[in-house]
Amino acid sequence: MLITCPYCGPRDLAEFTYQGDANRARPDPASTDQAAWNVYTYDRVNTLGDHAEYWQHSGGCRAHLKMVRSTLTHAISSVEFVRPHPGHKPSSRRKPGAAP
Amino acid sequence: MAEYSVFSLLRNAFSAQPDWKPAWRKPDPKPEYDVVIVGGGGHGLSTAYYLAKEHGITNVAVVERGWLGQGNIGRNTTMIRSNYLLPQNQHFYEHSVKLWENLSHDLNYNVMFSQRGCLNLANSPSQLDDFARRGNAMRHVGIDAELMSVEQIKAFLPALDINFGGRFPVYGGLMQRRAGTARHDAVAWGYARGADRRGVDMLENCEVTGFLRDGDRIVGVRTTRGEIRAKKVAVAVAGHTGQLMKMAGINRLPIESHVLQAFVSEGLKPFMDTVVTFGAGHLYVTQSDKGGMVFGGDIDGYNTYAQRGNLPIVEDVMSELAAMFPGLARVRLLRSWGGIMDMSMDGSPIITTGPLPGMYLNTGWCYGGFKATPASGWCFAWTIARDEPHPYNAAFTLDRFHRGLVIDEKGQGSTPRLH
Amino acid sequence: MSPRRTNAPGRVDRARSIRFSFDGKIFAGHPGDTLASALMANGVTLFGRSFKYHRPRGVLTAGVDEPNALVTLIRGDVREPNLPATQVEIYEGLEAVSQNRFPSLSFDVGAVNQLGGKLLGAGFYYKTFMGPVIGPLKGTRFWMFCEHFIRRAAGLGRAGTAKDTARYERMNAFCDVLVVGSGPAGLKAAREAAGDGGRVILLEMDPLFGGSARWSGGRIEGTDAAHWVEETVSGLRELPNVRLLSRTAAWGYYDGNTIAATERVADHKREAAKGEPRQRHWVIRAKKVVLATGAFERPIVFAGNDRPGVMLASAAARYASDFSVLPGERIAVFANNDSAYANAALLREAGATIVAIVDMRAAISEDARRLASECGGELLTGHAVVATEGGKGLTGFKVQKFDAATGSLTGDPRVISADLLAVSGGWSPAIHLASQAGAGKAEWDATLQAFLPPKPAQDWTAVGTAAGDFSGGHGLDVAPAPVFEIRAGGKAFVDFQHDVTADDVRLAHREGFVSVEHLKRYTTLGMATDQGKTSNVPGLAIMAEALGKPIPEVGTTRFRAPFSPVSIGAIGAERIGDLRPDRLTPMHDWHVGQGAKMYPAGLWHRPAIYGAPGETVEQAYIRETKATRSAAGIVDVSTLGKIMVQGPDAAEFLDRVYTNLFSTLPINKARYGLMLREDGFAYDDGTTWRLAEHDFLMTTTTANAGKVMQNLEYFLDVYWPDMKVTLTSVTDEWAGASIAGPRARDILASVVAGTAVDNETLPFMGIVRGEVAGVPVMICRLSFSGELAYEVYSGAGHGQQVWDALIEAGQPFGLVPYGLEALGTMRIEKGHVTGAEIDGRTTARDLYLDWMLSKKKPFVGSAMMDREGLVDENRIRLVGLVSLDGRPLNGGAHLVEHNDPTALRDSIGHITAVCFSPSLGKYIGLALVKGGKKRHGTRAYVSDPLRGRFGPVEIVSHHMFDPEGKRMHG
Amino acid sequence: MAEQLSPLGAAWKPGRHNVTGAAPGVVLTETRPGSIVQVAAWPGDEKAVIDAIRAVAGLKLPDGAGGGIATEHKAAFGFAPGKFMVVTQVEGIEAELLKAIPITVGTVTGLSHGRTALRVSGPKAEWVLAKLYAIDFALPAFPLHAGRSTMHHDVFTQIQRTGADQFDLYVFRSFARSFWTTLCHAAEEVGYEVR
Repeated sequence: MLITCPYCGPRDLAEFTYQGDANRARPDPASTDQAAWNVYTYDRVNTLGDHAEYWQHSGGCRAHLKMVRSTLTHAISSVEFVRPHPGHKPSSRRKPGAAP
Repeated sequence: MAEYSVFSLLRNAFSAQPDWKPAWRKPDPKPEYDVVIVGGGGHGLSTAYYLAKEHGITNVAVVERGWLGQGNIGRNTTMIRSNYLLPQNQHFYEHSVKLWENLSHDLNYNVMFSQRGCLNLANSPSQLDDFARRGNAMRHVGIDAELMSVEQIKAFLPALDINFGGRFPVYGGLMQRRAGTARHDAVAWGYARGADRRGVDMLENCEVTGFLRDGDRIVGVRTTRGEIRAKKVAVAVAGHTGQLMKMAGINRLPIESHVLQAFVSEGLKPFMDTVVTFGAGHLYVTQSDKGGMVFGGDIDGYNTYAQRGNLPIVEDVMSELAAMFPGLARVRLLRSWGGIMDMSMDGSPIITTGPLPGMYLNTGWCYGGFKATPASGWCFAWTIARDEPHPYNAAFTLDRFHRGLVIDEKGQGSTPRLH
Repeated sequence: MSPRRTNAPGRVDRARSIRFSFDGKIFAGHPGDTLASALMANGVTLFGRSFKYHRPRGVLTAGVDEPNALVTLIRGDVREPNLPATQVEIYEGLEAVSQNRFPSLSFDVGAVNQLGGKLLGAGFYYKTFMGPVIGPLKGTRFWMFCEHFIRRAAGLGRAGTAKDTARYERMNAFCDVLVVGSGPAGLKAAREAAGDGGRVILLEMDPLFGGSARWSGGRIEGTDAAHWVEETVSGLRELPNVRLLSRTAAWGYYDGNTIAATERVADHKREAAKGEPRQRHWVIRAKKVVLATGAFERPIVFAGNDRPGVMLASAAARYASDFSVLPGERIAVFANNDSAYANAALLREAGATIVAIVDMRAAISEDARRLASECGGELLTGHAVVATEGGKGLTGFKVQKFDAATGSLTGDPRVISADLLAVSGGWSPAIHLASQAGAGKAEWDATLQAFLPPKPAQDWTAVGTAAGDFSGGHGLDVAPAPVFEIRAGGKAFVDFQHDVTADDVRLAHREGFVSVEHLKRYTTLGMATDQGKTSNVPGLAIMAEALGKPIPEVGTTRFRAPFSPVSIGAIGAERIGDLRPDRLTPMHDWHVGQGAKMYPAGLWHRPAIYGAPGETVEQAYIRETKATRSAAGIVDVSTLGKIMVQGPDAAEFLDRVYTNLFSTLPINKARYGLMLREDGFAYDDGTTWRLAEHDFLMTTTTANAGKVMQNLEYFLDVYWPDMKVTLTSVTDEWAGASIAGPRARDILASVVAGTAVDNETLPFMGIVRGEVAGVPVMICRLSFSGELAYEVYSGAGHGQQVWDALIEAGQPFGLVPYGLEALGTMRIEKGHVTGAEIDGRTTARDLYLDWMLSKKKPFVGSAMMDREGLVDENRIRLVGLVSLDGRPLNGGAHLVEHNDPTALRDSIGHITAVCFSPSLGKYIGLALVKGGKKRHGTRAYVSDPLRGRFGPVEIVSHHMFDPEGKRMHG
Repeated sequence: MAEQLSPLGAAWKPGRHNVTGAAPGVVLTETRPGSIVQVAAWPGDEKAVIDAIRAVAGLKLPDGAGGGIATEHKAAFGFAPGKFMVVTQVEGIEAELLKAIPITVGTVTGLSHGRTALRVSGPKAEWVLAKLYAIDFALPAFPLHAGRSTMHHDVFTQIQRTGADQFDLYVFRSFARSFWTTLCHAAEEVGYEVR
């Protein structure tokens, strides 16, 4: 699998760590709503199809990414930084034709 | 239906095999059953078998969307053991091993359970302490376990590099002699045939598309072969639990579906005669009766329903296997495949009544589903028949997570990829 | 069958000779030969024995699809089993042996299995060997007894136990277009892609590029095909944007257009050059993939079709034209399509006599008829082969009139004498990689009677015969008569290697194993090393016929990686012999130089003891501990995880992740902190030092450093993205030496410049900066050992100088270096917890660390830590233990209340850590037991059946030594 | 101040190894810079940090992910969102950057001891590095002076291209010796010189 890190470009799966389901809302830290904490901690939607999830580019820039990826085909339809980086500009991409 | 024995085999061999009939019937669905079991995998089939055998409930259908045993029962690395740390798992898995020990006779079907042992190698002193804790815990509930010294291991596994290339020396190992392997497909076929002989209907190519409800209560299933009503509906669909339960309106469960890859090498003359695991990485390997080295490692580690893994795990597993058995570097990988694991939030299974009235749930098998097959069906059948769990599966509830009564063998918390 | 070398042109260089051995006999071959071609050139026709029945087998194919001719290569002590002789290039001194036979290939006692043939039909294992239900062989015993022999009879080659000394390497590559296969379709695709200016990689399994176009004749783009190949390949070689890789098999198609391929770099050499890998594992990420993987010819299922001398027609022609080996003198052809006629012509051209062409079809094309008459020999249309004759080699075969529409045989069988039967049952496109790549199913083509690639789910296209386009070759119609089997009685093989016969397929049908996966699993059809390349479609066809359904309704199996078997070493690549990197502290060489015994700790290596000659581990750690408690000791703590937490929100961040408060920590002070997981269980502990208003240095346990860092990054990025905090791993920036003991302060005072280290300047948990040996250091007074102790941090590059200076300064004070064992001893005496107690299942309360749970703020885990399962009174909790029988305790031993060594029951907990306490003069330990503190002062028994130990212990407080902490505060 | 000791120890074996032709395929060096400093900007403050690096080190970083600049004695490159590595031959640049970058703008973290700088140069540099890292080393994909963060199994690495066939690698110090051995091993095929 290749994941296109918004900072580093397309990179091999081996450089990434799955950080889990992004369809979960962490309750307010001060919340004492035990049910909400339980759901957040243990219960998963386990989507078949396009799944929102977190990945860390742990073997690269170490940014956490929020992706939408199909759990059927592994096709990735979107990748973005979880933590906004307003100053970020993608690097210039490779031109074709260079020696392999 | 002919009883299987060496005599019937001989008689048929010299008379053009006339007695061999289908191992199970291919009936049409009846409009209603006492119990409908969704999922014709190992656990669904064993549940049907024990419902009939132990509880006399034979008006049962096993509903399978494809062909029997197409899921993880035919995709695993065939290992069987009860070398668990936590008492809840120990009692359950030991019950399973005991059922395994008599399964071929029970089913009149040779499932080839071979008690060649399971050896966990400790690659650090602290790991050896952990294994001692586990082995002693096993001994205190009546399960066999022994520690093997480095010298014993060397003699037992001459092909092993006892120092793993000098990087991870072996400090000893935890051995369960009664552990072993079985022929995975035969387990599915044996249970199917055994249940069929007791009157259970195997409904293949019958995909569940929804549940029939009476208020909150589940009263049957809607399938591609029509509606089937049932007094009780039991779900044992492993990696597809989440999808099925969504049809019943349950949108979140303490389950994630992950892919686990498994591998087999080309056939070899006997190379080793046990199951062995590598403590400093994650590798388990055995040799099949056909001679292939059968092995696996970690799950790929992300949610998926695709029975297709990726390359990094393949590379990890091969490097660990070659580190363990350097002579295997020149042996060739024959085939790889993937199965969808229902990874629970504590690494332990769920066998319970509910979550809706009229429904029963069996899931969360993580890496451990194959070895559990007999006990899973046995306990699930009990739970379905009596509407309450057997003491063996009393702890495997759905609410244990919220209550903090987790059964966390690895101590990793609610991160399924780490279990 | 009497093959011989010819003078036909081809790849074999007859000017040079190569000597090799097969089963101990020396043969000569030439560069360009495979083991199969070289042996055949020497008249060898028997190559192996089949898996189950041990039937004699020859060569069926000329390529990767070979099911029969498997050999083991031997290089010194290293064995490489199960290689198809058709894939092995010979080299000087090559040593090959045949497999699965005893005592020899020509006389194999295992062949007795043929007599039990019907008994050993599909599924026979499942029906027998259950053994008696009572008596000594009940349970699994009888089966295991039988299994012992079955295992010895099964298997193919024998693996070695010697370490493979070869080198394997991984190579990463990127390209715009990857072309797999270098037949005309692949070459054209590569040429076109190169012309577009993109980076192109072309893979070819064979040593030579060009596929069958090199030898099969015909014309491409108006020129002779072989010449066209030569021109095109040399044109591609000149282009800077094209990489050509021969001997490279693409075997796995993974997500993201990632292709795994294995290059056989040195397998064809007597010895690899220095630094050269035997095989290179290519991982290629391509924007687009062109699959020009060609097609496999299929055998026909008929009685005796496995006899040596029955060969695929294309293989026979290739041996004749490409390898200059005529596989037979008197050759007959048996076909259901036109392609075999072209191959017959090639065989005739190479000098064979074509005695007959047997075609199942009543009517054949004009082209075929013309080729047949050129070949001479009899043309028997509307006929089929019903049996073969000969012993270990073909001498002839029987034919009968055959109606392809009904499958019926009429008339009397007639014998035709021949030494080679070249068969063609049609062609199957090599859709393996396409099938691996996609989510879709292969599509059945009724004309070709074959599966075509599925719809692409990734960016690839299939071209040429792989896509079912056979127009580019000799131009003959390869569409076969839809006949896969001639039913005339006798063993007719579908899967040659696994000895699966047509009757086995029908037995599976009768027993209800009718879905394709059941068929495969029940009969083992297609599960052999050739992965069903020759058997897949015929097997399906026979099942389809039995079911009365069309083939596509029986289905095809999805192909899985690898396409053809790949060395485990190649995929493990450079990690073979170097599984994980070593992590070394700056003082590593010093420890080793001092004779320290090193333990692995994750990837780190840490000193366990610095044993003097003749000293046991226990003697050494007792000595080290005593010296530390009485004078001073020094230990390398560089492995502790260290994370810089910096920024305006750093203090607030720490308050959220730790259970206790850090925002109140003064600058130049440190504090012990505890982290929980989200689920409320204990996670990790360590001290965090406030170096400046916005700068904190967090330490973690050695084992959890990476996990904790990742967890902190997760919280920062995902839940608190607005916090201004930078997290940086500085584990490797700092060397750490912990100096402990009553003389520690004196030692520091004698060596540290630029700061005082007295109690006032450097109180407990205080931090000062100074210099040691001219090197800047940071000193924090904190203690894991319970002694007056200091952690001295310096830049890692200066770690050794500082260590040396401390050692030297310590000499007059009796300073000793100590290792993990003494470190463990002192922490056990003090009751400090580590990973053995914080094992992911314990809570802060279990460890009596609940005093650290702040009630003033929420923190990670605070909402979940009070659930019923976590506060249960029956949980196991931390205690100390003292051995009452004066014997050592063992980690992992359990504790019971009863005093009965034989009653293995009712464990109340287990021991987490043990040592001999020099301070107490007793064997002590830490344990987690039900009830915890409530048991202080009571007696229990260690029960350690694994190590045969049972004996009384007293349960005490885990603070076993200096509970008031006078020493460390002194 | 005392000299920093190399972590490579006895694994450092100067001279030519398996060089068959006139020149080695690659030259391997430990460059031992005086300062390796990580500078991180708060989201939105990248420009201020880039300006500070220019003011202090005289290095003008181009915009864009992984952008870098290198001269003979110093270099800087981006390796993560808002994060930059500044490397100079002279010691003490950390203190100057600290002065120039207030906590309201970002953070400065000294890594002069924690990272080991290794240089791979020569005609086969791309080939040898491609054995270890799953990134595209071709010049158009990895332009001159650009930076990359990647890993070789467990060894996290930052790489800057400092020449057409020259790459500077920054690895964690504790892994340096093991990694160096791996690097030499990978270079053996093409012949290498350690200097």
